[in-house]
Amino acid sequence: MSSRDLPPILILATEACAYPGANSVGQAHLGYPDNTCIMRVPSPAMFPERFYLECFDRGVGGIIIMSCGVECPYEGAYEVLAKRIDRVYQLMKQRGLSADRLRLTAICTVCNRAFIKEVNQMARVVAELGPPGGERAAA
Amino acid sequence: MAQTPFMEVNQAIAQGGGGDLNACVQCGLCSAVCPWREVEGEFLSRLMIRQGQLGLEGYESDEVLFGCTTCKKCVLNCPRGVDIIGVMRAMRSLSVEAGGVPETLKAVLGSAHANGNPWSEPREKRMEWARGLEVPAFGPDKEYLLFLCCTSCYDQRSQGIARSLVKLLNRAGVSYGVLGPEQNCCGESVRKIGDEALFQKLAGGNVKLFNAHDVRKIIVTSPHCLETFSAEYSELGGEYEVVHASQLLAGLYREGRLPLLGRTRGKVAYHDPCYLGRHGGVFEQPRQALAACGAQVLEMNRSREFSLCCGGGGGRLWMETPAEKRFSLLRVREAAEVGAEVLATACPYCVSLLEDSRKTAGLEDLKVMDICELLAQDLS
Amino acid sequence: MSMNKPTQFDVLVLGGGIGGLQAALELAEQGFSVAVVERDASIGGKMIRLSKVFPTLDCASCITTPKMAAASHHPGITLFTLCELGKVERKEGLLSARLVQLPRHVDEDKCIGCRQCEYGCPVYVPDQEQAGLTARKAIYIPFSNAIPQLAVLDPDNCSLCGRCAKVCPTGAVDYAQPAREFTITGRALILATGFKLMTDYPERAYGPASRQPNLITSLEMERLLAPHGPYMRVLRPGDGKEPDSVAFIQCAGSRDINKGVSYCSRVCCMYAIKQAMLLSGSLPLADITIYYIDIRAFGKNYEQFFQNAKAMGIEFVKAKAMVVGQNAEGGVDLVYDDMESGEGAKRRSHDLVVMSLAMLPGCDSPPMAEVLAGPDGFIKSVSPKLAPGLTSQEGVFTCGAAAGPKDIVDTIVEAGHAAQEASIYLAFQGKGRAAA
Amino acid sequence: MSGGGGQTDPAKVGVYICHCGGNISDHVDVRKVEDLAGSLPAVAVARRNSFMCSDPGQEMIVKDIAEGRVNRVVVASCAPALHETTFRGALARAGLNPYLYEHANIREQVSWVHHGPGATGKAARLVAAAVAKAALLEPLEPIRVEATAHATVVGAGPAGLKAALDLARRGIQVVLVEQSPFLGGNLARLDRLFPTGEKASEMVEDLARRALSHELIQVFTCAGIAAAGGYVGNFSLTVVRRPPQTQRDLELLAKARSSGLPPGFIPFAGYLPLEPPSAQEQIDLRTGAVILATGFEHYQPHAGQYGYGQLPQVVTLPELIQIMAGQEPGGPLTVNGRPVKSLALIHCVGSREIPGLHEPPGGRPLNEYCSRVCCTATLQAALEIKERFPETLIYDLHRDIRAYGRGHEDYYLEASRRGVLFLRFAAENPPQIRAQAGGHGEGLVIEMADTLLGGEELELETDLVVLAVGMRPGPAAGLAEMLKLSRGADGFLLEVHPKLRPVEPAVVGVYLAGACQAPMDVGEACAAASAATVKAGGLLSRGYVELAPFVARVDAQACTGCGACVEACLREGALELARPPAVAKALVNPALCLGCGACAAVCEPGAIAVAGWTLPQYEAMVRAMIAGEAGGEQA
Repeated sequence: MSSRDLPPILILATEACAYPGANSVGQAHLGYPDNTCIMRVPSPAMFPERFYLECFDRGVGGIIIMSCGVECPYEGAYEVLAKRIDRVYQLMKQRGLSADRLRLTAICTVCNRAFIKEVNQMARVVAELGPPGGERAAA
Repeated sequence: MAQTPFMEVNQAIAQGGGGDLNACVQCGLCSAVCPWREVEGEFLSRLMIRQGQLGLEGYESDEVLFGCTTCKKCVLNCPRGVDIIGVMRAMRSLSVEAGGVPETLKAVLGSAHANGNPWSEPREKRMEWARGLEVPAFGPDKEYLLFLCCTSCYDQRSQGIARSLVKLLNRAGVSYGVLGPEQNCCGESVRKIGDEALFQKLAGGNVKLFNAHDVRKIIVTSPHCLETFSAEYSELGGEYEVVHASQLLAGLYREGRLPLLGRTRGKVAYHDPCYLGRHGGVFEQPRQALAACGAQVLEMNRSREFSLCCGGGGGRLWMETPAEKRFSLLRVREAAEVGAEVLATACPYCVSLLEDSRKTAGLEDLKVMDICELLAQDLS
Repeated sequence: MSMNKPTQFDVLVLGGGIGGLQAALELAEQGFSVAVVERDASIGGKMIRLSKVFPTLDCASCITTPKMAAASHHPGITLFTLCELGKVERKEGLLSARLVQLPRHVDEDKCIGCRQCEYGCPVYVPDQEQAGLTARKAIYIPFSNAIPQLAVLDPDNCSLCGRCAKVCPTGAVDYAQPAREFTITGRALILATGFKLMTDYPERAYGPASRQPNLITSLEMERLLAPHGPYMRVLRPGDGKEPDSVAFIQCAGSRDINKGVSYCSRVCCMYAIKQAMLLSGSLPLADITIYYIDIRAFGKNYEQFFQNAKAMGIEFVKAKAMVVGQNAEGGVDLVYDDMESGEGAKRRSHDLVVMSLAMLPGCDSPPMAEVLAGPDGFIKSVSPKLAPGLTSQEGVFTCGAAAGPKDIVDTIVEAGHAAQEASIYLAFQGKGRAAA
Repeated sequence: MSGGGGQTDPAKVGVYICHCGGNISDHVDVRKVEDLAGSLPAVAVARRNSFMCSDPGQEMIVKDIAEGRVNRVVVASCAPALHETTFRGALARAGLNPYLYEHANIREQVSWVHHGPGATGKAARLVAAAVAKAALLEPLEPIRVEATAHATVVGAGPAGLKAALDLARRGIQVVLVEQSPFLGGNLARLDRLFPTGEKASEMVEDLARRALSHELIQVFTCAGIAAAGGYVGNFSLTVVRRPPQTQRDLELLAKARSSGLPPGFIPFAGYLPLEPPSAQEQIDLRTGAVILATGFEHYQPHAGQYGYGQLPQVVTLPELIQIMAGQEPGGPLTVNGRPVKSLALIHCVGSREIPGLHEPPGGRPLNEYCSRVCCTATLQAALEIKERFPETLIYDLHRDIRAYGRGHEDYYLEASRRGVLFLRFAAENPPQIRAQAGGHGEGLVIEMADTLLGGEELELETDLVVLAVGMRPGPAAGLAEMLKLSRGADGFLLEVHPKLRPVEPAVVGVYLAGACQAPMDVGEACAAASAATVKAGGLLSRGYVELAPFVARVDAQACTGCGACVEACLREGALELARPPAVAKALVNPALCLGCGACAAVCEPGAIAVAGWTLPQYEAMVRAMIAGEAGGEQA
């Protein structure tokens, strides 16, 4: 799959779980689309709503937040994150952005299959919807 | 209606040889490994022990109280090491003392009481099996007493075992002799049936007789005699070195004293008798003996300590079991399934029940034989 | 091993499982120098091989990996992997452990963990890290989160074809690497030698019926359930079929004075319930049954976990089940006495049956002659109430499953305790034990 | 640029690309990545090496720093878990702050998962993003919090005594606070301990004497914590001592004085170290760590539960133990003046309660947990009765027998062998107790259904019923509130994570020792006590606490004092609004901050950020990534 011309996918991967999980996928040499960029974060709770929207404004086609889920080492942060993402969905809706472009999921240090599944799914979404804003034009 | 536990029964069982009763943790593994599971039998050892623990009724039917064949599979598997056979025996004793004996066993006990054998045969005919054979009498010059199971003495099919053994002993030059009709049944089954008083009488008589003749070593044809002489007679002052025929024969062959031809052809499946295997711990020597006569020894799926009981222990030999509920029927079919031409074993009870079931199953091409018989046939 | 590792330490920790690592980390945090000696090619012990852990159901790797990484990066901790332990003796006041470093056939200092050798190797070998259900190569990195991330060559299966040496970018492969014997010393010793499963129980208890592919051990089930397991989903080993019914046999060797050991292995109830819950997640339609004698859910939140499992529809059958054979569809036949229903004995088949095998000491005998074992074979505690980590030898401590079956929570707490006792001992030793 | 800090020198980023011996360079055109990186404005040098982790590789970095070419470093190589510390070490060796380092993961996340030009493009993007972040990095220092080498242990049961002794033996000063006049806690109320058989009283005396005689331990009985504040290394506690008030304490003290105490041991009460205070007194403490060893209380059956409180021949197990301890040898067991020929022990009283099945009166929350120790304690009691009063008939009514510990199963087996009759009831069908009809409280009738007999209804007649009561959390509610500790649904104090941090509540510097956390036996409580003290000791013996620098930092210039961050903060006390004379500003307590960044997300002016992981840094990374995406090259 040539992902060269597709909008980039940003993956926010938690330092404790998902980032090592992505490395585990690498160790297993399982391929996934290369229009991805994984950023290591302590807790995605630090990103305000506008961060996500700005990413889309700049051309990011999709964002996957790979958190630790309930295993989050920062007590309470996951709940805060989940609530915030709900608000981001609202704002995306207002802007005519498809909610499919943003995913909140939990990936553990050895969740190879789940990782691949999430990335492929988002790659399909991005391929289908094109650059952010594409869905507005279509509508 | 709620029942009230009757702890006096519990205590009576515990005192009557079922001392392990309360050690049972009620896991039910005994019920699960019991051969009765093969034929959907009613008998559930775990439940019976539970009823015994609480002194409650419910186990009095013949098929339950007298269901246990004392094959010992449960005992070897019990996670708490409970002597389940002892508990069964003690529970039967309570019933037997009160006259609760199955009809078919009444005759057996009556005969053992009157004739010293369970077969309702006259005492004086005990040695008739030896007719026409050179069988020395036991005396101070003899190393071994040859003690024959009542079945080998009286049952026609089983007499062949005794006669074969004598031939083998004679050819090997073993120093042995027999005692006369004053011998009693070893009492093993009588005790398992629960008639402790009768066991004491039979065994007491034997111990007195053996000790009077200064018996030190005994050869037995039945693993049941093996068990009771070696494990139970010491309670009555009888200390003997007991050897089963198959063990002795394997040893004799190894020493080069048995002139076998090794000509036995065909596939022989060996059935481990419960009292030789699980009770006596004898697994290898019978197989060695079989190999000595040239047989190709086959193993059935369930062998050695996993062997399937023939159904004859614990008094069951004399009880009526419907054909479809006989373990021996499963066993002969198993032997046929592995392609055996001969089903060999080393116990008169097993021979008797397997032979019956072979006929029931219509397995014309399968022979049931005792190791002694196979070896005697192969003598040069 | 790297030739320039130190050989003198404050504390020697024998065993690089979760207990040993925790004890090592606590001591290193206090400023003591610690050696961790591990028999395997990677640290992490049993825990790193598990799927998820009870009662939180969090991923075992996610909890173990940080501790493994912390231990391997800690300046106060030196790891000795692939080291067989020889004798431990007290010499001139120091505890001295003779180690035999088995050859990795790979230079630790050169290997960069890139796996080129593994890809190049033409030899396939059943992978014991995946319960033998998949293959690995004759030269390989033990598993994805192994620490150290170094290749190891398995000389029993290597065909000496030379391909790995050829493709290795750093020239790390060394076919002729010898075993190396050396001694390390410490002022105190912590025995964290863990446990192993009683794998010979099935043959003893079930005889011929034990020899069937769909009758598996609890650790094999862990692999089947692990997200990075052999099939990445739960399939039964015999034929790759997705099981519709799975059963667990509890006390398989535990509480069994005839075929096993008399003691309770303490963790099996909980891990069976956990595995059952994970199974019902991955196979929502499957019937799951646990055959038990007593459910021993005694730890914090364990009982609630058990009740949740019941509420989820997992069937609990009070009976010790017997494995009697294999059915025509490859399932495992069991017989048990259904005492609670009062319906008597039943025969039942399950597509897959898991035996919750008993735990045995990881070492057949304590590695130091003067350290006593209890009648159960585990290291004896001389003060089980006040200081369970004290052994019969001064300066020698124990924690975790080395001193009896134990779950991860209790192991980690005991590791902290053993570390504290060792640190107190070392502090007094420094003062000539005046205050003792 | 925000996030505060006095960053002045312009960023000169050095980019070092690792071939990983072909692992990377076989799939990524490293020369091209090097060229692209070199063209980025912030980049001073871009270099490659076959193995960046090797000594020559690291030397390249050290040399560039030492010669002043580079003041920020990006290494593009394998996963950071493997070598981030290696390269930070190299920076430190070269005299550069190790946090001026950023890692680009181009092996596990590029060359091992992508191939062809796509791999090179992605590597270039990751490097560009890392450079963008690196340019914004600031030097960080680990946060040091001075710590008072002093610990306070609350509760003088076995865990508290053990914790105090552990700490003192590590050279740390300890204050031991106990609410009753006695030391020993619930341990003092036991007779013999399973499975060792040792006397509980001897253990209490030994522990108490050692604690009292240790020069570093100060014991306050009749004392409680009245106020608590501060944070790790620097807690302030107010200890208040009050004259004893409870009826029980007063009676026991009178008894003690009559036998010439204190000091000394009173059976089933504990060790009395000194005369209790006659007036209230207050002690203010500064302490570095707090160990909670507030233990448990026995569950008290509610009136009528299994006949308790209504039928005189229904007692709890702790009551029976005390009764038996006072019993003269010979004769039958006598309870409340009546001989006991038969008795029934009932398990799980106040434990393993199931919603919907068990309905305690008065809206008491259910005790859904297992109390862990009662099974073996019951077996032990049964065995002792069989030993001392062999004629006694004993029924044991259980749901499961949880003899889990080392040697415990032997108790179960031995009790069975000695004839204790085990009966099993279902949770939904517990035994019913009533007085025997026609009798005058002479005997009891127990109705129960035995699940081992397919639910057969049984009626047992006994002279006594003994309730194996479970555990309830000890009196720590007020203290938990003061220290802001969480309690679980079961009421016991909550740890952060049962495996990662099993003896630590969410408040740094506070530790849990023993049954305040969950039911446990004496050995387990003592082990937990030292697991707690090894943590506290590590912290206090250094005299300071070193915390990772990745905590929230406030740019006071930018802060408007709106307070949104304080509201968003997940850790109470980590953030507050300081009110200097002029304007309010957010103030971080780094000792309490989790570093989650929940504050950063709500700060409109961007005045607060997690050090090392700031929002502007991430935004720069996204921009760099997109730029790479758009053209593959940067201006």
